[in-house]
Amino acid sequence: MKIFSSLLIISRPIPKEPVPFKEMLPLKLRATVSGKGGKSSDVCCIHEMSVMFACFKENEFNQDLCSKEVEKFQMCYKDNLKTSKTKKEREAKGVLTPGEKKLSHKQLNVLLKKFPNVK
Amino acid sequence: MFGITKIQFFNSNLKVLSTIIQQNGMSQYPNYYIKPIYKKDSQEELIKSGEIKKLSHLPTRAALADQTSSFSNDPLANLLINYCMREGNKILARNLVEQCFENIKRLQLEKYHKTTNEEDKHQIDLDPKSILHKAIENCKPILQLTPIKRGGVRYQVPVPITDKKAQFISMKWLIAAGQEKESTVRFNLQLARELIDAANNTGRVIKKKQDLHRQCEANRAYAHYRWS
Amino acid sequence: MYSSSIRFIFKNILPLKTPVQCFSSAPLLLSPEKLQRFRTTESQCLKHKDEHLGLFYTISEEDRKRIFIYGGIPKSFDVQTKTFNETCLMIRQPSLDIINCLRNLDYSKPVVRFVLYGKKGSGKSLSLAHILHYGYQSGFLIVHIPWLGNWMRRCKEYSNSETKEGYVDLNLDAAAWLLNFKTQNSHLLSNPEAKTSIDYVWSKREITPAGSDILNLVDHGINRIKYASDTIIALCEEIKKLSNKGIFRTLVAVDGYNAFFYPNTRVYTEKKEVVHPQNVTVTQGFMSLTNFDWKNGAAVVTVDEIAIAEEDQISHLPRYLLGKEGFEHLDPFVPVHVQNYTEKELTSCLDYYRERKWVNDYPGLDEEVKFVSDSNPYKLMKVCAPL
Amino acid sequence: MILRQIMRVVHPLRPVTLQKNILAGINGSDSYSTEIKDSVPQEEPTKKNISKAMKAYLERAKEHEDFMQKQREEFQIGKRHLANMMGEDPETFTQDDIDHAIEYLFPSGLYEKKARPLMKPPEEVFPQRKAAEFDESGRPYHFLFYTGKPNYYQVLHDISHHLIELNKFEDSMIRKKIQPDPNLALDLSGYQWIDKESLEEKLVETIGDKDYEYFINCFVRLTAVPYAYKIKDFIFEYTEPLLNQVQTYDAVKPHIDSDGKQFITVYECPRKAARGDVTIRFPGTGKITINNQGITYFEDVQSREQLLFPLIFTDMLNKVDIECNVSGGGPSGQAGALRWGIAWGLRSFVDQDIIEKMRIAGLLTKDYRTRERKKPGQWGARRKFTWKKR
Repeated sequence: MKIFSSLLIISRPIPKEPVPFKEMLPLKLRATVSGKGGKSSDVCCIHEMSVMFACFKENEFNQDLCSKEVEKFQMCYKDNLKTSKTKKEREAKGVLTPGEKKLSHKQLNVLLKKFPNVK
Repeated sequence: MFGITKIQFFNSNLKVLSTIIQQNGMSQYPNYYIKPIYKKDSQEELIKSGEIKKLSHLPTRAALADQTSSFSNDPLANLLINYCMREGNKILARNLVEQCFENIKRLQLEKYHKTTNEEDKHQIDLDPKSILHKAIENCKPILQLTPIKRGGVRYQVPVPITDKKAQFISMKWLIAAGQEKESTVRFNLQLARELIDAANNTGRVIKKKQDLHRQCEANRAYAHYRWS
Repeated sequence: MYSSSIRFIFKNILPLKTPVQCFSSAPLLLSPEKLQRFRTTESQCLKHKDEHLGLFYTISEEDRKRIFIYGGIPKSFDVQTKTFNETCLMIRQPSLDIINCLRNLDYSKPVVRFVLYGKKGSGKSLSLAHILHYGYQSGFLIVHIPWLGNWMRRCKEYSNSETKEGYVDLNLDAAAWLLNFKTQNSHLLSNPEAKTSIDYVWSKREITPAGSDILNLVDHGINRIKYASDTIIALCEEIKKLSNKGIFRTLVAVDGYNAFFYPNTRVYTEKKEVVHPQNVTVTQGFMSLTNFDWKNGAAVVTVDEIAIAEEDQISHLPRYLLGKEGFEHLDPFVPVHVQNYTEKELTSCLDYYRERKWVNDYPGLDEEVKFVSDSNPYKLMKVCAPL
Repeated sequence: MILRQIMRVVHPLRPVTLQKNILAGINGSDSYSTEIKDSVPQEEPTKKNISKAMKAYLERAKEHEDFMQKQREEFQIGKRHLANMMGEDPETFTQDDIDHAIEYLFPSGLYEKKARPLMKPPEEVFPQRKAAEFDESGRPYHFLFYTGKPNYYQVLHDISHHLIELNKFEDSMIRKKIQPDPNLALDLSGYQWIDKESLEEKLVETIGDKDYEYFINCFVRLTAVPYAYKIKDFIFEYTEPLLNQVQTYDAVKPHIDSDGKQFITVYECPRKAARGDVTIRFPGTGKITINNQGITYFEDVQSREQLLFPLIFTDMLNKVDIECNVSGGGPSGQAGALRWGIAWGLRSFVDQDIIEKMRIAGLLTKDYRTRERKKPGQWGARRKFTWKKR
């Protein structure tokens, strides 16, 4: 008897109460982005490297004979370090670089602040 | 009492203006202290280029205990001494490096007296410091292999290195080559031999460098991996 | 506080000997006038005079092989001579003074003793080498101990003496010394008058009879190493007698003489007890040679801090180093102070180095080196080594 | 407090007055930035329409004034007591004497100087307050009053004002085709912007980090303008010099000893645990004595070279005699101490040019680096124990 009654309770249709929508946060996009991710590759000078290796292979790894290629490669690496450093600095400060398509979160925030959502 | 504090304050050139000292890593100097330019000729260069004016307002760090303005003082040799040093025993390390220089001179002079040709004689470098510089320059690698994990597999990826790092590796190799010897040969003698060899672009260390380059060449397909 | 660093610096050279900067050879690049400033062609020590002070003279290869083949030139200096391809000594005041004295001595009077003393590395041993060269060239019979510390502190082998109770023999070293003696004096020992005066009975079968050649006596010591120490004593007595007779004029030279009076030797009895140097057999012979009870000879000895243990290296003065016993044994003697380089000697030495291409010149080198080395010859050599 | 006093001596460039009169000229009102004493009305205002804010302010001001008055009296009494204790005349007892007395009576070894006992006039001890910023009817004097930080925003306002003016000027010059004179260009090397705390003190307002950053950015932009030298005074008001050179050059005049030689003694030359004193005699022959020994006092070459360094750098090697006494520490430290002493003493015998070179060579800086202490819970100063999971 007891079992039966409990079964009855279960089979009873649950009354559907409509969940009222609450607007916890305003229904619009925020004007800022958080600074997550943002990993960047620092692969560079692949071409120069392969040229250098080709020269090395030709000359049995004698560096003296490939000084031109080696210098080119090293210059490339040095330039790359310099540019990436300045770029990083600008990104950290949030200074916008004209023509730059990949932006850091700080740069984005600066941009978003300049052009806020229409209210 | 206060008179004295005042004088000390002036003397020390310390900037106490801001109570917060601008930290510079673990250094005990604030970050706006410039490193001393202790060689007379490098100061002359600065005066010529007019950059000395910029330094005139900046406080200088005290010169280190192994820095002097003497012509015999060589920063690279000092660095080598420091790399050779164990447990802060600088006197021993310095002695070893100086004996190594002495040995270089002996070996070169021996060669000098053996050669009969006047022109060949001029070719022989009798300055141990220039030999050291040449040796280090010749042993500098261009690339390095770094293990990078990709999909659970470790790849040895060739990566270009900075000049400073290359210099360190070169000196490390030279010292290691000096230590790799029979027990009857002294470190300073072996190091001298290695330095002379490396200065002539031969020897074990040069071979080591070329081996590294060979490996890099073999692994050049991974070069585009680098940090993600 | 500093003892450790002192020890460290002198560790490598402790068993060797401190040198003086002196050497030279074939002119390379310098003009003759400049050459004159630091080098003299006068290789006869007899003719060295005050005007040669601070100059380098060359020891010929034969002389060197004769006198210094078994030591007498400190090892660090020996290496230098090899590098420089020549053996050159600087003519310095102390050695010149002694040579002058030796030249003018009245040899019918008892033996005069000279004691060279000075700080570590001031050039005592090389002064002695210069005097030895003089002695060799002017026909002295040379009795030369290259470095006494080698016997008392680094002996090759020791055994209890069979002939004398309580004494210890250093037979290997003694035999080596006899060989040294023989090579240094072979031209004199062939003198027909050089005969032994008494019979020497070594064992039942071995006898060196009176009237046999001194050379035989020496050879016996070399061949029968067991008797080498006793041979030295016998030889010393014979030398004294022969000198008294006027057959030889003898020059006794001992480097590190104070080791004869320093009690802490590294010579042990069979019971592992430390032996006092006076209880070493060979000491007897040389003690009697440095005594003044004979004539027609001279003795030049050096006293050196390095001949004794490090912990006792307090002073370089003879009274301290010889102790009361040694001082009284030598008294009266002529003390000769070997000092650091003078200004002239320093520049001459550096000029020599430059000529030999040993230092790479730069402006201000002389002053810097002088300041750092304090004009001490050994230190100067060390300071110049990596330049 | 002591430090601040000294600073005043060192940097005469910095305005000494603490009165906030920077903006006085601009909006014509001077009352908002004066000291309390001047601005507190002595008689009760008779007007009825006095605002609530003014009332509250007046109450507060009176309270503060009473408090300060009490403090001042106490200070005066204390000063006289102290003078009596020290057995001096209370009338001529100065602040310096007070400091001496406090130092003498309450010797303190506390590391932090601020934590040591002190006795200063109450004006220095208690922070300054802003005077009334509004009139009796509650109307603020300053047009930026409602920003909450009127002085700060006034400075920004000034910057922008100057910027506009300078740009206008530059345009006019370009039209006239005149290039800015490069000799006149503003040289800020050797100066740095005042730090946040000093700025707060100057403005009598607390400002946030972002505000400070903004302030610096604005100034950087202002100084980048080619004609910025025209407003030099305004810019230098917010900078402070990095290093006062005059003090380095200020060599003591040498004394004359009985032989007619010049000599100078440098006491307390420090390096690590070593302390020494150095006497330099001018004209000399290059003799050096260390603890009654020659250069042989130092066994290692490096220490000897250290002593040589200042001498060869100034070319005085064989021109002076040196006597030194040194104790404590090891050979390297002792050599370092003597090196500094010799360099410091040599200033009296060489010209300004060489002194400046010596400074750049790092000879005149005291090397105050010392061994770092061992910390509990680790092996040494930095090295940690081997990490064990448990």
